[in-house]
Amino acid sequence: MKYITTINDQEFTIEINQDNQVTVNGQPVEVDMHQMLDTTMHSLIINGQSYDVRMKEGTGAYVVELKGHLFEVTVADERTRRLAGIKSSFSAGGEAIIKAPMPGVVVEVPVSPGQPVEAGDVVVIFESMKMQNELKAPRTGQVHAVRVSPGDRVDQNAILVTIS
Amino acid sequence: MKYITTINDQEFTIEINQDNQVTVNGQPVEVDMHQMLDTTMHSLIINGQSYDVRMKEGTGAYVVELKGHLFEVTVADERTRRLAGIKSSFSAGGEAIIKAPMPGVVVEVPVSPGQPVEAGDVVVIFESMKMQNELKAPRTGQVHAVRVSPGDRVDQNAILVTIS
Amino acid sequence: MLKKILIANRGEIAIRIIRACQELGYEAVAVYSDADRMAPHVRMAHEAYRLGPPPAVDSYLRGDKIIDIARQCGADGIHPGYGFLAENADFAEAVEEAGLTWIGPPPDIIRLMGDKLAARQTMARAGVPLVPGTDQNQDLRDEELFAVAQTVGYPLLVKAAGGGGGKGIRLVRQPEELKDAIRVARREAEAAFGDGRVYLEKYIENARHVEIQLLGDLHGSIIHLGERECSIQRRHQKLVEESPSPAVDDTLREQMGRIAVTAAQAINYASAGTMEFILDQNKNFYFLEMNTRLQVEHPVTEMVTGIDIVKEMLRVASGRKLRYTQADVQQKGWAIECRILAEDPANDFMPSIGRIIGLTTPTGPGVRVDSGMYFGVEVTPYYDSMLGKLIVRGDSRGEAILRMRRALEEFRITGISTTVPLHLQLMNSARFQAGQFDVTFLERNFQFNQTPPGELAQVAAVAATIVAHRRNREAILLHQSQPSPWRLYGRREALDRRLR
Amino acid sequence: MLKKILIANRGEIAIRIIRACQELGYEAVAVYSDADRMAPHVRMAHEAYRLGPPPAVDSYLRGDKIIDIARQCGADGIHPGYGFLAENADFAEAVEEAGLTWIGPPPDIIRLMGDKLAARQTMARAGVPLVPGTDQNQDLRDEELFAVAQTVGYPLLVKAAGGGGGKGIRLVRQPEELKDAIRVARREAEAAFGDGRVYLEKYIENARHVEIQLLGDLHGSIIHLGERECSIQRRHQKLVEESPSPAVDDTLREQMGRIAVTAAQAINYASAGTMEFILDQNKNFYFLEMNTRLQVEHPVTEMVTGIDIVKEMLRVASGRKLRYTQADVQQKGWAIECRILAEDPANDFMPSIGRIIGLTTPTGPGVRVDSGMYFGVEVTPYYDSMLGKLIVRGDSRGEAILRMRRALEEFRITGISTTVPLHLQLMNSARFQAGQFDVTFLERNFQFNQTPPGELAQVAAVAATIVAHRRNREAILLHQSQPSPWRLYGRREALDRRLR
Repeated sequence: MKYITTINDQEFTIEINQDNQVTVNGQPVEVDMHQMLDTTMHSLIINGQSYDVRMKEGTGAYVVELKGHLFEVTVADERTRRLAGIKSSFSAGGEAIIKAPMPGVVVEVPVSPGQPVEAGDVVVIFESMKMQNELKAPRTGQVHAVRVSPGDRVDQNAILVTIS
Repeated sequence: MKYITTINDQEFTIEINQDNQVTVNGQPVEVDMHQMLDTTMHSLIINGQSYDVRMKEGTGAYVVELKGHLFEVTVADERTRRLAGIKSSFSAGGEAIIKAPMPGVVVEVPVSPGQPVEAGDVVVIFESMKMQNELKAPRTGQVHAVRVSPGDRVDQNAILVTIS
Repeated sequence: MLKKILIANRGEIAIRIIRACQELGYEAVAVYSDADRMAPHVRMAHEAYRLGPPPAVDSYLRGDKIIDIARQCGADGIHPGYGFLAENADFAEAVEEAGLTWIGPPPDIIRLMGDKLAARQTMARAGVPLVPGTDQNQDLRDEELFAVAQTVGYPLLVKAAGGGGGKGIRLVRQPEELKDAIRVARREAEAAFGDGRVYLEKYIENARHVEIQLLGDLHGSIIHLGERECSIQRRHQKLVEESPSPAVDDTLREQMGRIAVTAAQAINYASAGTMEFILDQNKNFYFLEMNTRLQVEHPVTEMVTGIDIVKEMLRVASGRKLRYTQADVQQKGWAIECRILAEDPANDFMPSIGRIIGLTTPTGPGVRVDSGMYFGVEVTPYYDSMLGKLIVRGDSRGEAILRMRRALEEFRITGISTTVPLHLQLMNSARFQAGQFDVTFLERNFQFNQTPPGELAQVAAVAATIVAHRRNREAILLHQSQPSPWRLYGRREALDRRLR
Repeated sequence: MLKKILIANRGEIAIRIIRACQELGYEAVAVYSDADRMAPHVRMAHEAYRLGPPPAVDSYLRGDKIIDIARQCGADGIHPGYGFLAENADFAEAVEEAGLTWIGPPPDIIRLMGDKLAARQTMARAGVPLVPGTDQNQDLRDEELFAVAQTVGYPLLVKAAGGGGGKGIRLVRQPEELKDAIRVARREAEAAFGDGRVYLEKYIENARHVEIQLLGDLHGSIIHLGERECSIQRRHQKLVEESPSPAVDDTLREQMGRIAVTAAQAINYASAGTMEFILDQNKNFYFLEMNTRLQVEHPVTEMVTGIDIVKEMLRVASGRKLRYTQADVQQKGWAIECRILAEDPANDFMPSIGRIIGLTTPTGPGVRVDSGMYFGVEVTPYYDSMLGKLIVRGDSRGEAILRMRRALEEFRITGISTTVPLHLQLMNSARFQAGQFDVTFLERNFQFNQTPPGELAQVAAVAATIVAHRRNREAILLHQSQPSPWRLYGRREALDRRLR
């Protein structure tokens, strides 16, 4: 089976044949990989080099942790690849949304609806893990909506302020 | 629900009511127990005392590991107990069987079929984990069968020698 | 004599104290919030009692409830650890009023040193050199601070008077930044200590943060255990500490130690405590603040002096004399500590939350881990982000750095982001290795490299492809019912062999 | 200069050596049998190569294959650890002939000391006191041994000439037991060393086993690192070791150390090695054997001297001089090691096999774990039963014992039986605490108590009943499909809360 595997903009052509021999971009490599009991950890020996690899399935991709580095890897077999069209992608325009980066407490909201803001202006002061973080406007615009008040306890990804 | 719980010959009457209040032999105890991620380990706080309890289901009983001690615990609810008759038990007579206590290699079999043996006589010398263990006749009798030869690699519980 | 100690804390420091209790034959009592029901401090203690819901104000800050529990379970002493109630003089007083032993310095010293302005005045009187700054021990209004700033000169620091630990500090380089900095510092100070008072201090460029560990008993003996180097910081929070300091020689150590001991004697200090100093490039040192409690970084001192600070705290609290004189204290070798935080070094140290689904902890020669982590723990946003500490000792600073690098490579934490990769790169940086750094080093002169080495990408690609390939095969070969993780694992293992 | 080291071993000692390599900046190469594919030594090394099927003769004893791998992967040195090929002089020679560095003493010394009869003669010439026994360096027939036995006197020991480590030893109290003992000893010696030669030694009653750690370089320097007390044994296998020994004072230490160093100099010893002695009640000591390799119990010496024995072995093997003189060596504090074996102390130390399904390893101040265990490992009958070692250091012997007890309580290994409960009871025994024991203590004077404290039975009963109760409820509430262990866990957690 032939796979096209992509990390960022780097493509690897990886072939695994019937006898489980592996080639990478045409070069044969000696590979021995086993899963550990915790099921996300794998021991990989590739051409004699030993690695512990942790793997998690993300949305349409594998997140691979290797020596403290994270890689987002997409794997497509040739057939899937041919069938797949060009990905539709969101247009970047429209509203800018300031979300809670994690669960926490809103300390202060120094803006109100209708107020003009510049990129970098503090729109929410947010506390989590005993640290205060200033959340800033990602671009210049006008505050569209303020969804929270000081003292509110919010979940991760809760929408706090929108800028139009 | 009322349970009769037995450890060796000690019986405990344990009642768990609708609101999950627990009494042991009529005495109320405060109990809080949670399972850990590895599913065999539980954290138990009983009347303020904190214990790590590991639990495994054996044949008809729970094997409980607590502070390095092992307990075999059988739990019966009242109904089951009433229905259950007297356990049938094997008669202790007949053949004595010498089994491999674990996988290993047979080093020597100093007895042969038909040979009379006394309790304590060495019938098999068995090696495992680099140690030689002498397996002895549990009682006086006659060697009935020798199932292995020196050099044989055997599995745990493999029958090595029988004595009639 | 103490027999049963309640530990009014959580995480690694609660575990540290439980270990000391067990090694002294005392019983240890844990308290916990609902978020910590399965935490190791609860499971390692002899007894454990619930405080309340996860937020600290509802649990670990409930001094009233903690004292009630201590009385009901028959504890005779309370150790506060650090943070939470450790520097709360009212709580310490309430503990003593309840007839329990407070394992820390006398409450009036906590109160005195907790007010950073009062502490400055007291230390000045005891002959300790101060950083130039606000001298009045009172709540200055913004306008008064603007006036003082002109005498102090720029750059300067706006600091919270109500408490320490890096909270409510702002650096001001230009007069026009002062107003905003005071506002932000007051806000943070109000939130952290319920006290919006701030004061000003001259900012000393290229300075190091060096502190002296003190230990005193109730019979008037006070000794110091040498210094700790704590200049590797971000956001005024320590990240790496070591003992000794590469910037301190025997003469300076003796001088700093003597001044710290004299000042501690002047206020009748007892128990463990730390005097923090700013050390400038010309080896002048200035009092920063005094921490009237056990500190996060105490293990580096333990590793080089061989003195168990927590056990000594417990001993002296029950009235026993210090087992050591100043002459007994010797620094041997070199120790380094890395704080393992649930923060993402690749993303401006943004806190990271989630479940730890994989954990391998380093050990072996010269390695110590003080940690509250466990397999399956859910890291929540309720408490501070420190998960644990990795401490190593070597014969020399070089050996300690190499050992730390080895131990960091063994540390495998998955499920959340941690500072482990940052520490690894730090240990490999030439300036850290040379000992040439000050408190600004980490934020100004150190670049965290986020691009992984190229050859690793191919390894990651191969690993993911094999998993995808096996997944395809499994879909064909495996049945649907999955009776237990163990059986599933066995089956996967067998399949791995078949598919190899 | 060495750059890449192949470690011809497995388990905790392979990991110990990998750690030393990493701390010196060397690359480490692991080799493995099929039983060890997932073992930590394979996963921690930079490179790993398969040797063969699980049995040692097909894998870790395949010297030819190991040398081939070393050459092919470009390793420049081989460290044998202990056991397997560590004292195989032919292998050491083959390594050197292949142009690789042997990390151990010269092969001819291994050969000389491996023959226990030749070793006795050599040591006698170097002025080391011997236990009275067989003097001829030749293969005595049974009849000749019977004759010698009459001169030696009873009780006596029948010992294997071909190797040490407690294998092939039999105690004989009465002349009529001699014949059988010789037969059994020959058989065990033949199996263990391929050499059925045995010799006789007077058995010294109430003796301790005390050994001296030696360290030498290739430039003629040899030092000793003090003694280790190894009298806690069963079946002539050490179970607990400590340094210093409660039976050795400064004078005796100096005397034993000097004799050991002189003898080692006489044979031009280099690398790490150990001279084992029998110490009688009157402080007379007698040469037992010399181990020409790193020893299992080396960490207790490292913990009190601060010297990393494995790193020194690697350094001196590459031709560097010892970094220490005798005057640098100081024992500071007290260290104890407990060997964690897969054996059941409640069942005559019967080896225990199975999968480790739960593992919590102790850490914190003064604790070191050298271990090959990991979550999910299958303990097989192929190799020896030692899973790892727990080592602690304290300021005093008392502190070390209390710390060991604390650490043992933190050690949780489930799925197999281990010696942890035995060690706990041993640390609590008055005679161990008093330091009053000899080599017969564990087997003769120590009773392993198998009856758990009564109050624990009720706790076990409650725990099992709650699980049974919840199981009943779950059967009603839970659906059948179980998509992943994680989701299952989450569901159980939620259910726990509901059922509480």
